[in-house]
Amino acid sequence: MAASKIVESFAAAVADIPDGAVIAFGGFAGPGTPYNLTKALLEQGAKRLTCIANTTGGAHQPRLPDLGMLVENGQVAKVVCSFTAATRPTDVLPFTRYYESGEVEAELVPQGTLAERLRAAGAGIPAFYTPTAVGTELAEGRETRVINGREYLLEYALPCDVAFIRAWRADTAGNLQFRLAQRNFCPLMAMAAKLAIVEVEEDILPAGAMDPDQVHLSGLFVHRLVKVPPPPEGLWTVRRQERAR
Amino acid sequence: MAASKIVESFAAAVADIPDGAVIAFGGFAGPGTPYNLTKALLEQGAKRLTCIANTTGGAHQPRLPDLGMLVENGQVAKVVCSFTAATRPTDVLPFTRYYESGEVEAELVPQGTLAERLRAAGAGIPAFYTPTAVGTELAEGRETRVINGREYLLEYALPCDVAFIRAWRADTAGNLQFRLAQRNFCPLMAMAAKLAIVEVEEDILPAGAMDPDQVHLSGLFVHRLVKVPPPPEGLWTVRRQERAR
Amino acid sequence: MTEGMPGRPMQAYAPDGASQGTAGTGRPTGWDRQQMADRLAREFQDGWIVNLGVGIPTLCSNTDIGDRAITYHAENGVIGYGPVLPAGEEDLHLVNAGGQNVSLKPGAAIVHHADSFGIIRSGRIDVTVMGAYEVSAGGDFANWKVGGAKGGGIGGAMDLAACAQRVFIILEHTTRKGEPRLVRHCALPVTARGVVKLVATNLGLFAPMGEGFAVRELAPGITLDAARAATGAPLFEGR
Amino acid sequence: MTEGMPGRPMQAYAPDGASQGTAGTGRPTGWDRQQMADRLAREFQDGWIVNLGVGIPTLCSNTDIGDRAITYHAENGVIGYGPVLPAGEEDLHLVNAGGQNVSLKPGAAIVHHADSFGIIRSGRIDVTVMGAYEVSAGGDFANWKVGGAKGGGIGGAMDLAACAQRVFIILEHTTRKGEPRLVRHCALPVTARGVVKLVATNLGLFAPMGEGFAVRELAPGITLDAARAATGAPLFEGR
Repeated sequence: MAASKIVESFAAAVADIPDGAVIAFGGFAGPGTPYNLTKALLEQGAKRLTCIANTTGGAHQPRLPDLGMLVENGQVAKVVCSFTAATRPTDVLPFTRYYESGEVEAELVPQGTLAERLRAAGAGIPAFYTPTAVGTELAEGRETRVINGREYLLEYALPCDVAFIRAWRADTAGNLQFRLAQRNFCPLMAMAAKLAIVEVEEDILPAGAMDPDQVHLSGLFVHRLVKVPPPPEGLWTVRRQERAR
Repeated sequence: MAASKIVESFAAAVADIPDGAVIAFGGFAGPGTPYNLTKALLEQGAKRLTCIANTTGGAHQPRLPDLGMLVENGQVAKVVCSFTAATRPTDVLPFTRYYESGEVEAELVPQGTLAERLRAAGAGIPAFYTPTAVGTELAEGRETRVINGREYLLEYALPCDVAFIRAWRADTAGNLQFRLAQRNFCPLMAMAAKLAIVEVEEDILPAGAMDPDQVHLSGLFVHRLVKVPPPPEGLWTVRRQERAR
Repeated sequence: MTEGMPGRPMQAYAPDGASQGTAGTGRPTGWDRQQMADRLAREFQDGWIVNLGVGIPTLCSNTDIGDRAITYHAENGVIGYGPVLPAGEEDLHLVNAGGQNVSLKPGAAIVHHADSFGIIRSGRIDVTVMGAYEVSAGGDFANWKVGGAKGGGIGGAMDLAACAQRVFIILEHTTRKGEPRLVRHCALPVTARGVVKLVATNLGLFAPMGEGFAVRELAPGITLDAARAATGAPLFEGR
Repeated sequence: MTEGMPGRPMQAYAPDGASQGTAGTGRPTGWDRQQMADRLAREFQDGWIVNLGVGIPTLCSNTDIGDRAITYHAENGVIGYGPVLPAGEEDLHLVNAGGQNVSLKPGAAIVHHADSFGIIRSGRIDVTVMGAYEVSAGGDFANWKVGGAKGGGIGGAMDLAACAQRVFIILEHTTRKGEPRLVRHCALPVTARGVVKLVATNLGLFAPMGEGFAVRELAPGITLDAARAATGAPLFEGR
């Protein structure tokens, strides 16, 4: 029998993440964000991390554990994201100061390119061409190629050691379902990672309880599952009544 | 109001396909194969077609309308597929003779590369690198690139004018669900096509009846829906009782 | 006008819900935020797939455009969303590109981020509506990086700008200091070049024409001379 | 041995279900098709993702390997399938790579073809088991094109061969004419180079070692000399 994918605590799920790991954080504006795993990593203390995420967090109050807190905690060497600063002047990212001062490195990537680089890593595609960012500062000095009369930029796959993601439902085989906008980067990051750790909102189902046609991410990509406990221990617990369509 | 996507007959759904069109045919060993649309195209008679499919068909009896019949009917100039001959000597593909004699051109593509080239076309990626076929006859004289110490082959997107696919369920917005192994190439071909035509097994549902989380292909990619009628008019009708899991 | 934050040249990105008008100065300031969004939304054609960016553009989905069937696409993979839901009625799992809790229309579907940007890159978005700092007469625009900053905020803007069939921009006509945002050439790093088809500002509706902007419409009370005085490139009358 | 078709050098791809044995010649012919599949299946480790190709390899999923948890992956996107179902009990929507109507095990999931080959290319398949025409001592193998043919049948073989963690091959030790299939260098166009880890034939289990093949096991009644006589490259004793 293969070992169970269920892990009893967030602390146990992140305990072996080493210094220098490359970690992808799922989520887009709330849904899919692995708040509980991020909190456990803040407590675990791994350093010199490279963190991949759409944003670095911290723009909104009340603030939940985010990548910016890992930066403030001195755990991060580099961030790969599509925002090192907010687009709205009313939003100020805690991360921006660290980047502007040179304390933390950043690689700024257009959001679609970020998603596609993760997808490429998960699909065994080492590099691809994209029209995005051609003619901009981001393309300066980089390799481009004209294909059928249009100029494209060469982009490389973005593999990661670990993915932290959040899902709605899981079964013991690791199959996942995401609910609505929760899907976002989550399946792509799991596919790009050697180790995918998932915080799960609902009780974990026995294998066979999920319709194979309705699995959003095969358990083949998923290594550890942790059920989000009720509040106050569990963060951003979405109550059932809020889910009624 | 946008025009309805429901078309009353297969003949009407394929009537405007011009000579010289590039058409992708979904399906893998039965499920997802657009038998009814293929039959309509045989009757419609468009010529000089380029046909994209995993196989050219005709290996099994009883034979249903397939790409090989379009070849035999003189409608095909070129085929892009992963089999121009069968791997089992007991299976003889009708197409093989036409290819060997030079009557029809063929581009032989490894199956994963075929899927990825279609996916790339649908995702606006003009070209990508893949490890598949490096060091083989298929890579002779072609562009390769070493990335992180491994050699990869450059492959281009494979866009098409039309996709013929088969789905299990659809709603009036064109959202599709495939059942089990029916999914295969179908969503990728629709995404790669300017015009995606779908034969649908079940009665077409009103928009809103399908859970947005359980849509396998967004209606954004789907242009025409034709319900497969009961036999004998409808081909390969899968009875409900055969679907019980 | 909204109160701009000192040193932040981006009133176009001010928080949603603020309203403008004549600003109590007696001098006409033209369209308010919703009116700018309404004017662009009226250009949406039946059957279009429309992507709305953060800020004023999200107000386009409030506009009544009759029985035209518009599919709103959000970069996070939500296809077919509707109006923002009031507090207490929202579904926390469902957000648009701006993080607002929206509703879904019948026929909606969810995809992941790679498929969502596949839709964008493959040219299936008929129009994307975005905010910006600057738009040039040549159709370039800048909205990801302010002057002198080391980094910026790109989000999905570069993918959308490079690949959507049309880019529409909504912005205040000038900065808080009165400097023009419609210019001959962008001074800030561009998001994409030559892609902007229409620009709605508080002063009217304009189209980049290469050497200058065509005036498609002026907001009530705004004269051509007033618009010219506030613009950093020639304005041409008529269409 | 199975009856080969004249001019078709591919007994390894003969229809499923045929059985071998001593072939009524009195001379021991070693393992039959199921025994060859069984021998390789015994190498599958707990937790492996296993891809089975068309023909004899599909028989591996019939092998009882105790409580080891094996996930069978089919190139058409079926993850976690089980045995072939008898006529009348099959689900016509569910086929494996060989077009057989299989069952699903608890925990199964379906993906489309691009994701299925993403799984393959990203190295997540622990082993792929395929048929072949030839295997070389250097671990090359040929299974997509016969001599003199203009085209061939690749299917998923090149993707699997290039990207799976291990390639296992099942084939008859010789052609119907008695020519060796285990050779120093492949004469046919290769599917991939240097990837084969284990080869099961009717005569035994062999591992490509560069200059020749290591004999891991001989089928009952097969002597080393007999195996050597049927092999086109040196055979080394022991592991």
